[in-house]
Amino acid sequence: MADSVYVFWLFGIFVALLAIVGFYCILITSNLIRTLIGMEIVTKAVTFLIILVGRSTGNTGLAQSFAITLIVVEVVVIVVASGVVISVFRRNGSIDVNLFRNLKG
Amino acid sequence: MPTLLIILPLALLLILNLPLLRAARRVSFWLCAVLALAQVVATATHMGGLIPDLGAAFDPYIVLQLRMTGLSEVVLLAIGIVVLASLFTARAMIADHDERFKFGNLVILAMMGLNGTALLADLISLYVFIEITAVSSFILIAFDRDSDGLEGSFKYIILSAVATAALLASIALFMMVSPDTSFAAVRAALAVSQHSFYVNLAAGLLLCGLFVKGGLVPFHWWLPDAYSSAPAPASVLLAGIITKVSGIYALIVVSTSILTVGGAAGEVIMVLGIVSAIAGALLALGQRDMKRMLAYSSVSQVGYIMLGLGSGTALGVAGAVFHFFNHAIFKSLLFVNAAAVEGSLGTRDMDRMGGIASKMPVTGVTSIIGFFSAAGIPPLAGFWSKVMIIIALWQAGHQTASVVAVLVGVLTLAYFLSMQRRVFFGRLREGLGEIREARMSILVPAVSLALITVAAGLFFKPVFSKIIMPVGEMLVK
Amino acid sequence: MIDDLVVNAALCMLMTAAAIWTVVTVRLLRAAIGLALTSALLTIVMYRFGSPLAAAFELSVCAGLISVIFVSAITLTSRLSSDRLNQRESEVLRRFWFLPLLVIIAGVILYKTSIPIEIIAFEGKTAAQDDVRSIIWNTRHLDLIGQIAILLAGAIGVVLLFKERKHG
Amino acid sequence: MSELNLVLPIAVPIIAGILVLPFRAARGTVHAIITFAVAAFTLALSLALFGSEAALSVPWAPFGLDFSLRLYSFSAFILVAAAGFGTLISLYAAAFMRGKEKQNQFYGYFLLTMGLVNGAVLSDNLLLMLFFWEGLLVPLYGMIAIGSEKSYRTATKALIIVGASDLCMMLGIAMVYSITGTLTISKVSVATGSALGSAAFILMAIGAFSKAGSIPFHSWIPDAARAAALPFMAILPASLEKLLGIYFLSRICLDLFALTPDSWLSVLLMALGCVTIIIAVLMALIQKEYKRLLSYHAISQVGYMVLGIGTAVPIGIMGGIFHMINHAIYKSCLFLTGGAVEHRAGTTQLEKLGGLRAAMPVTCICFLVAAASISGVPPFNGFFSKEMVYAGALERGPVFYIFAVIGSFFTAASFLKLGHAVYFDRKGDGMERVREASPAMLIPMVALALLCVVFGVWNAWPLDTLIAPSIAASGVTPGETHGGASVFLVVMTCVALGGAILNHLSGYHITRRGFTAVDHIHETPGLSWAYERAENRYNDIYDLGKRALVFCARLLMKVDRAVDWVFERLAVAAAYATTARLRALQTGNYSLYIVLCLAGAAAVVAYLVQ
Repeated sequence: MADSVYVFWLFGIFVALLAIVGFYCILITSNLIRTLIGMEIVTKAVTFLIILVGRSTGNTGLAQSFAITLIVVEVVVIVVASGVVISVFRRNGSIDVNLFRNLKG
Repeated sequence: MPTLLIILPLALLLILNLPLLRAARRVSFWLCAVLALAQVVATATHMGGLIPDLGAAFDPYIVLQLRMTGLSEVVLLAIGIVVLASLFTARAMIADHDERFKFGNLVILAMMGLNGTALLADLISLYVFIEITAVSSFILIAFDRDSDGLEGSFKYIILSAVATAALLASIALFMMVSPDTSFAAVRAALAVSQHSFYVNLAAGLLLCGLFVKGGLVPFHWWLPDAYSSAPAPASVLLAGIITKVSGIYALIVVSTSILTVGGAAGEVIMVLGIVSAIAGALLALGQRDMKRMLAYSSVSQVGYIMLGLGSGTALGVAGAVFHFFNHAIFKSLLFVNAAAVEGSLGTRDMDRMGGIASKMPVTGVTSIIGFFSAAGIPPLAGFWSKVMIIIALWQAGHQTASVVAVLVGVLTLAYFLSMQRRVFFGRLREGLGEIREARMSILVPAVSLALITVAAGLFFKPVFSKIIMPVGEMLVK
Repeated sequence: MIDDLVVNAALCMLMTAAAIWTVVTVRLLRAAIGLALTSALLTIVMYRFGSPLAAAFELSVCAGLISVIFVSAITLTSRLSSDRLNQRESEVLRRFWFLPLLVIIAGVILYKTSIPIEIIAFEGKTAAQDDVRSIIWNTRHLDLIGQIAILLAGAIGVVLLFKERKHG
Repeated sequence: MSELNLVLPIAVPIIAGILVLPFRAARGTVHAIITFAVAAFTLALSLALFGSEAALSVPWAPFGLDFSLRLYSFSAFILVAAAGFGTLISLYAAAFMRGKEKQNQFYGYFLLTMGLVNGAVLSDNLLLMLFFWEGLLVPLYGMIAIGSEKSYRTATKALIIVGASDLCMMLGIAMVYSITGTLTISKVSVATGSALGSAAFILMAIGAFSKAGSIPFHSWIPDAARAAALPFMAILPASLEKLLGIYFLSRICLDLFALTPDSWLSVLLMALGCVTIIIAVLMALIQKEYKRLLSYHAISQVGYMVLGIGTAVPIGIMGGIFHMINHAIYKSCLFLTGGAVEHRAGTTQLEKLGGLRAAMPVTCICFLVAAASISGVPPFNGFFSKEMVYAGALERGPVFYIFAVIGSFFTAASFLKLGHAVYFDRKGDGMERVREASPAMLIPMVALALLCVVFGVWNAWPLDTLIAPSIAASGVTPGETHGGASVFLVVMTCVALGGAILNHLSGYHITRRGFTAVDHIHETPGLSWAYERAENRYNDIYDLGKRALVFCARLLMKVDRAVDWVFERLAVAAAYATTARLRALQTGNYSLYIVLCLAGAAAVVAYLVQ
């Protein structure tokens, strides 16, 4: 069990780092597609966490099925999101985040 | 019957989308409406105990881990009603047959996701079904592909992704202590390890994820944009039921069947409830856009639900559930009316309206009913649920919260009055002489929803003792 | 055992580095490739963590399909994308040098903090629970149905959002 | 007498109101007939019910909220009174509203008000009563709002003030519930000794005060009277709601809490009563508009009722309740005369009116009777109830009594001014073609004026049959009361009245106009003769006194407007300022949103993990 604790703790750090990188990307960019890429990196972090938990607890069956579900769902979200981005581009001719501030107040 | 509620919408969708059945698309609206109506009728009769179980015979063949509780019945009923309202509004607002067909598909998909959310008892499935609903609503918001709709949709996608990440991380962390992700297993595991850092982290992340989905202050940012920029029938669905089920219902279920309400989680929920109730009402006060005002009013009403839930008593939770139902009804009613007004005037700017009650009497009267219910004026249903919440708070020793809840009622009255005055009362504004009452397919849901609100208020006694209170007692064991 | 750990840790570091590269690179296409690379590295780690089936999904869907989606979205939009946006983007990204440093600092801080992990207790391992296929097919019907539904939603989304609008 | 009959006075007007509301009418004859029929039916029914006792209790909702009604001597008496006023006013309305806009709304709200008032009077459950009580907000708002384009402001203000005080009442009820564990009024009895009990008393009294229109919850009443084009707007607050407010105040004091003379709450009530009397009457004195002047008097007279009930001695309580019913009679009559003048002369500005005595003789006589009554001139009803209040106040302390008498002096002075300006002075411009009001308007007026006389001359009858049993049912033994005003009190009253007359005459002597007759001389009566003797010599002192008094009145007006400002502007401005701050956060930039979400999540997680 001590081994699992160590593994979880060590690789948990990488989960946190990936999440930081992803959020950093979402926050700082001004390009909608790059925002989606940031989102994907955050998702990677979560996937990694799930697999890591499976590895640490030995419950790999559930973890894998969860991860697979997650991957399927995420791809659909990304598809729809990029569909929105493409529609935005068709409409405005640009995918600049700063044009995206009509709704406020 | 629980299985059918999930399988039938999916089957209908698959059949409708078969390339061979192009002819069926012409009647797709009616098929969708019949499905939603069937859900309403089946749930209502089941609740009334008139029939044992419509689809019990089919259940053994498909094994899904679903559970039908009193709470799910209330939620399923609300889902059916709001979906019907949204479908009828779409019939009036969307002219193109093909577009309407796609819209109907998305609504039914969303309904399937909502039904699943209302019936399941497993965290991973909760995630999946919340996402089904969310993806359908992303598309619904961007349905017209106008600039505002796309912006609202994208903001919802991004903030929803943040929420999803929190949700997933928390499920993963719960898996550290529990062999299974079903509610019962997680609850049992939490009973053993309450004080672990990671378990508390997981609980916090789970709550935050659902706070974003439900639009509580300070997690509400996407909500006004999404509600106000969505096409009219989509905002009926969004405001009426989608965010409520995937955020608020999920919070009710999670906090009663996994976390134990009344502890630190209960305190967090209550504080956010107070903040949302006040901030939502204040934000609504300053709006010019009719739908945006209604959106902020949703934030405020959700605050009430959270207050009832946070009180942790049976009466409070029952009040929260009843307010949930009432809110679904009166908020969709108000959004249907907003759709009618928008359809007739072509604008949502309240400063460009005035006195249109004389031209649109049905819309005017039903919106007054919805507004009275939202503001908690007796004897409409909204009054009872607010009273239940306030009494529960007082009894649970949260006197301050109870007083705040009462005072927010004044603010609610203020912004709704301002809306009524700017839109419906007074002298008809110049240039609006030509407007006419909305089409029948908008008036039908408006009148029906108004009648439901009135009926639920007048027959509060049986509703309370037969349906609502048992739910509250079941949830707080 | 220790070797295994070292290899895994090295792979994770590479993965983090790839993610950072994804974020700081100016050209969008390269960012998409960086994402695919991150995904591929994650796949290897997943495989080594005893999750081969999920790893296969990750490789085919995330490293494959999502990259394709991104690349197509990028080509669809960059064709007319204004120079101003690109310029501003590169200005913004010049500030990104700060990110690797941030990640390293955060990593060190996290490494030094010791949060007690009290419970990791899954010992009742049975054959049925171990096999991912039996779990998916025997106990998680609901998720499967959900996946079908969400794919359907995605299909409708593609039809609606990717197609040019008929009028206007 | 079946118990179900108790539901009829509530249900019939409400149902009729809801039925009438949606149908527009050009002339409104049908609406008027329906309204009158319903009101007359209610009156007949309440007369039939009078004298009997009945109780109806149907379990309705949980938390002790039963649909329980109770008819006993007090509620039966108020029921009859409310129905009587309703009938008379509906008759008057038929004439006044003819051909006006939005008749359907007017009659609908009117019927709703009647039903809801009856419900509030009859209910024997605090929450049920609150239900009707809050419901009254709806017609009140509607009635003000249909007045004119700009009435929404006033209507909203009224709604906010009354709504806020209703919330106080709701809290008070919650406290009572937590003290006693029951919501049935006839079972509740709370000692006022404890802090919670006192708080509950004050909170519930606030609700009653705002309905009755006592200071500091009054500021919507004068505005409503001006904003609403319909004189009935002033009648409903003046009679029906006042009836209800004071009824509830006496129920609180007598039934719910058993107010005793030695408690500080009693002193508080009396002090509030005195303050209300003086402030409102001083403000009435400087008004230049018929209805507005009457409105301030409506507030001032509430002071007498509060003072009477607050004395907590039998004669004072009886005086307070008797004054309530008398006030409803003469104030309705006065407003009806105001409405008639508005209808015929087209204005209610005192400056433009004048010399209507010859043109509208019946109206003038009715006005004189009612004005004499409100001023407390002997043979009329107001005299007797005021004497009883005086007696009660004197028993508790001379200070309260002195205030009450001063109030009486100013009341008389301002009505001399009003009557003189409207009916007796030289004819105003354009007043030549004014005619007497129509019979439908005159009948209620005359009936009310007659009631003033009847209740005055035969005051033993209402006191013995109506009021004594009412308070006896609450456990207060009425002593030897009627007609037995002591010589001292009568003499003092006459001195005050005489002073007012002298005061008026001397003022008129200077300005030669009734309208301005009291603008300058607000001296104590004892000094007015000195003024006549030596006009020039005392001029400076006189000027000083005059300025001081006018200044006081103006200052009070400022205070009044300040209270109003707090309700109308400050609260609203504060809300909007907060709104603007909050809206500034919603910038449209989703990076900021994410940061805020993450910050929120960090706070939540930190709280849970700690």
